[in-house]
Amino acid sequence: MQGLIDRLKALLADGTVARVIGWKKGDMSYNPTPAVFNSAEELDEFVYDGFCGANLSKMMIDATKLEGKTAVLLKPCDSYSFNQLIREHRVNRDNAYIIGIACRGKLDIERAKATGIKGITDVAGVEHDGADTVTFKTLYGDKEVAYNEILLGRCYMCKGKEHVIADEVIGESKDTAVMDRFAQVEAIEAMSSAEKFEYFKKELSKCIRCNACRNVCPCCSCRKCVFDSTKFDTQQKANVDSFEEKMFHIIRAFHVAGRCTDCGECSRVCPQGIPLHLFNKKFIKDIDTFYGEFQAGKDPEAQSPLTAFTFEDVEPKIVSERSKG
Amino acid sequence: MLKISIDKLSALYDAIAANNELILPVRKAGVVDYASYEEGADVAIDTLKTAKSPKNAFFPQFETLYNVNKKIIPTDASAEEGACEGAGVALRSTLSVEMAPLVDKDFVIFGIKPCDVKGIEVLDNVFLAEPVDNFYKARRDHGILVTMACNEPEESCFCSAFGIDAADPSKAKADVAVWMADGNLYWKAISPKGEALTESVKSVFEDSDEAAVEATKASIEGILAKLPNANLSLDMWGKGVLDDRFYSPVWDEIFKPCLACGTCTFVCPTCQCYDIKDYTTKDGIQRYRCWDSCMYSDFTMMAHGNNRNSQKERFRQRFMHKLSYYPDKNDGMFSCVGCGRCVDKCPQSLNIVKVIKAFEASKAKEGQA
Amino acid sequence: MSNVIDTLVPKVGVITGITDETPDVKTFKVNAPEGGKLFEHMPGQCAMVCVPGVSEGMFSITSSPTNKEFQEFSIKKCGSLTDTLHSLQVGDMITVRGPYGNNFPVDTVFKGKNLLFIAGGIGLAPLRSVINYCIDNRDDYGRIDILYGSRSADDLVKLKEIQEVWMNVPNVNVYLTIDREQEGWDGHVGFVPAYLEEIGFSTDCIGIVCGPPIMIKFVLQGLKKLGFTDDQIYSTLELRMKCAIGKCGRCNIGNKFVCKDGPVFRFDQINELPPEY
Amino acid sequence: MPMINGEFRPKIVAFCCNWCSYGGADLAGSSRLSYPADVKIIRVPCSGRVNPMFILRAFERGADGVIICGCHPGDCHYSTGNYYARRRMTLLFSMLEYIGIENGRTRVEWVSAAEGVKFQATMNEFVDKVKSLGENVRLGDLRCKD
Repeated sequence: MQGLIDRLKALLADGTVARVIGWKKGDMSYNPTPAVFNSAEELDEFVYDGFCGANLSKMMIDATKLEGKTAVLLKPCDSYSFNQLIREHRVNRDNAYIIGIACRGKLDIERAKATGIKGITDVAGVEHDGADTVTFKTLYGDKEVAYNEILLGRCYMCKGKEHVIADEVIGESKDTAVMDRFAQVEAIEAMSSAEKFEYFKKELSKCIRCNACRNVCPCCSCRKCVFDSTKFDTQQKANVDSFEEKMFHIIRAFHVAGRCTDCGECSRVCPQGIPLHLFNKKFIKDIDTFYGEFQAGKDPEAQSPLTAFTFEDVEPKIVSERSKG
Repeated sequence: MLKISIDKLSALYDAIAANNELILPVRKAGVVDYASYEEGADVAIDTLKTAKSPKNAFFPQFETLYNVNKKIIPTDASAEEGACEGAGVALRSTLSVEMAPLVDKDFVIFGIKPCDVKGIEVLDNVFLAEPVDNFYKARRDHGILVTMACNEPEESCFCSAFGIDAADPSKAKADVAVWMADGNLYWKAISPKGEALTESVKSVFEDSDEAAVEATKASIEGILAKLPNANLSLDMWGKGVLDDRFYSPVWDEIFKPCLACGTCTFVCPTCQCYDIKDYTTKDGIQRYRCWDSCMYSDFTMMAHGNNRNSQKERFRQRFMHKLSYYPDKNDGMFSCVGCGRCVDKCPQSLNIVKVIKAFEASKAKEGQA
Repeated sequence: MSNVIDTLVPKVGVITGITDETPDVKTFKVNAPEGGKLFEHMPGQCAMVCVPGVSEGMFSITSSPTNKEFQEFSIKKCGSLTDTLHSLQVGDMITVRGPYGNNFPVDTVFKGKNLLFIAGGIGLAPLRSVINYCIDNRDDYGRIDILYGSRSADDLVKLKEIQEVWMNVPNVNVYLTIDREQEGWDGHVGFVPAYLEEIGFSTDCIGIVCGPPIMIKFVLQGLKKLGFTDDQIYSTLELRMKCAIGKCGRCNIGNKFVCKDGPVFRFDQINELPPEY
Repeated sequence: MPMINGEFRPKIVAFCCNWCSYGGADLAGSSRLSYPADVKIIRVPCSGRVNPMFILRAFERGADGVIICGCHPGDCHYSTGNYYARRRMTLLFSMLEYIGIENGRTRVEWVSAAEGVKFQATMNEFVDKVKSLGENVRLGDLRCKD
């Protein structure tokens, strides 16, 4: 990590960039916060380890409007989001200096805690070049868990170790995929209509309408969200019965369909653990099936499938025909 | 003091539920929150921290305040219909307001932790202040709190900074205090309401003596002292610090990662801001109240503009409210109880502890300079 | 139906009269359905007026408490609620709850003093309640000066009342001004703060200011130039409100809630607050 | 459940594009081709105007079925509106099926202004289908129910 910090300091010192967006050490060993570093001195608090899961590309919307270049640290999957933001003219590429950083999968503290770990006072083995096991020092004794056992859900469906955009790449990433990216979607598709309904009802009824999924989403970059509009009859904050949540999550997924890079931030941030990526993945899978494979953010020039068409597109009735067959 | 074996807890639940609605930590799709004790409920009583606080029981995320029934009177309605006149003019429409019924049945919140009890005290200072909020008061009058010692506090807990004793729930402003120790649940009524509840469920208990929980208390205290934030300093906060803290340069940087979501607000046991909105139903208008967050950009939006325009101002509002404005109004009491839910849940790992520490750090730096 | 009445639950009111004041301001007379006033209030207090299904908003009660027959609200059309209010007609029902907030200290501090009212545009609405209260209890107060300005002659609210009533009360001086020259207007032309300095009031009075924020800012500077001190100037603030009882948490400026601790503040009090209004 | 003479009468919302399908409905009417009065037509400029939110909102407010009618592909008054609508509706319907909303409560049909007969047949078929599915309970808002 010291090498990385030195490199960032050098970039600041030679004037290549005016600021760096990265992560700052947390007050605990597992909660770094995304932060803006304006000086070499501030970089002393910089950290990059297994808990730096946050996708920093959305912070570049504001940062690239500032004077001077902003360096941003992007993991391979984050680089797709950045490309998509370029595609939508939300960031100024000329004002960005992208450092592709290596990733070996990011850790999910909730998953660690679910294994029975509590009262964590220190964590070791989470650096990029660290060990294969993570050691938790806790108030109730030390515990060891394999690094790969406690990754964020999205990392098990890793998109790959290559950065799709970067000015320089530091370190070597690992592809951590162990399952098909649509396996979870297929499992739900195989359910009966009533089972599907029960499944989503149970999950979505946990929603507290905090909007974290929307606010963290790099695709949800509208200046004013339709769900915040006073002119539109949404019951934004009322979680009165299951309808509003369904409406919100379906429409939100729909609004990012064809643009969602499948970065998985929505599921990572949900305070109630709702697997929101299942909506986005469903749209991606359908788009792939109906209109040809498409990965948003892979190519900043590519046309989104929902702003395009062909004369031969399938008819909507395919949905009911398909489910019968 | 009374006791019951942990294996027989469901007998206690049934006994309580016979006369009251019982609310306790229930696991649903992997997440534990306070919910009703119903057939098939997956009770997770040893959960230290539910995802949401139990404030929902007194200040629900959504509640109807009143219904308005609206009737348009056709312009050609004959004058004989007496209802068409009021206040000396011909009426074009009539409205009638019907207040939603208040809660009138007792309910028990079982397993609420001492920090969350304190959170309800914080809410009391707001909702029971004149003019009293009757919707809240009715729930307070009918709610019975069975508070439980925190056997295994975690690193995100910092309740001791606010003078809360997680080892001894009998110090909390609740009705019954309970401990889980050596395979038993120990029960002690600490208020008249609690005694009445005890009387009604007495048959499931055996007698026990006070000393049974001393070892547990001591072990909890031992852990509490070791928590990383046990000695979080609140010296810079409280009454009369408004000007010094409000204009601090610390706010300029610290808010930046904030997503402006409402996670911290909605999981917080003391956040009490709400919105009032209308819903047009088939036969009238339902006016409801729902949680709101000062982190949202539309929170203070008016027709002529917004007085807290930037996320910095909104971020500052939330923490100043908890650590300065509220203490100013309530004799130094903080509007934070150290439950640590925001510490666990903030998507960007930003939280009140980091804010407090950032201010301490900036003071230390100033001292050096 | 529950018998408990909560302060959040409103009363039904009937619109018994609507006056077009200006192209975008209407004054609504409101009565209880059985006749009479919905509630008593003091000058400067506000009420939450609601069109069910649309929204609810805080409006100052512009009629004086000395008016025993009805209450009035002067409302400018500027958002979704006020648009709907403007589309209502006599005989329509709305809901009203109140009164909320504090009031101008008409029975204590103001008593026996000379008063200087400075208003801009719709800012006259909250002051009109005080002015009429003082006029109706004329002997309790000294000299009354009213400086009122608006964008144009058409935008002067309650012009008829000003000309026919206020101007004819003894020891009441009314100064009107409009921002730009206009055909048929032979009065003063210019912004309120400039006119204030032109007239140059003496400091033996209490200043009561209400208007757009930018006007308040410059009027304050003007008054200071004339020698006024902050503790002899009052104003009334407004922020977004939902509950009106200091609980919903949005209208605070520092540790003060505008709805409960305000809306009337003295300027030395306002100066102690953080600049979030 | 809205029952008339012991029979379930579904509420159907039909979004019809101004240029073709609304004309088709008109023709059905002026040709005295009857279809159930349960169908409430909402005229939109183009099938491409139909926002997915319209459909969900209709269900929330008590609709049992929603059908979108537009010009035949290639005949759109605005050249391409219905092509976009086709993609959107395909994805939306697939999503509704995915979250467990019964198949058949939504439908897209291309009806030209000359196809009064097709309009009648489509509506009759759709009403029958929704009738067989019964009342929409999965996507409604409780507050809007009788």
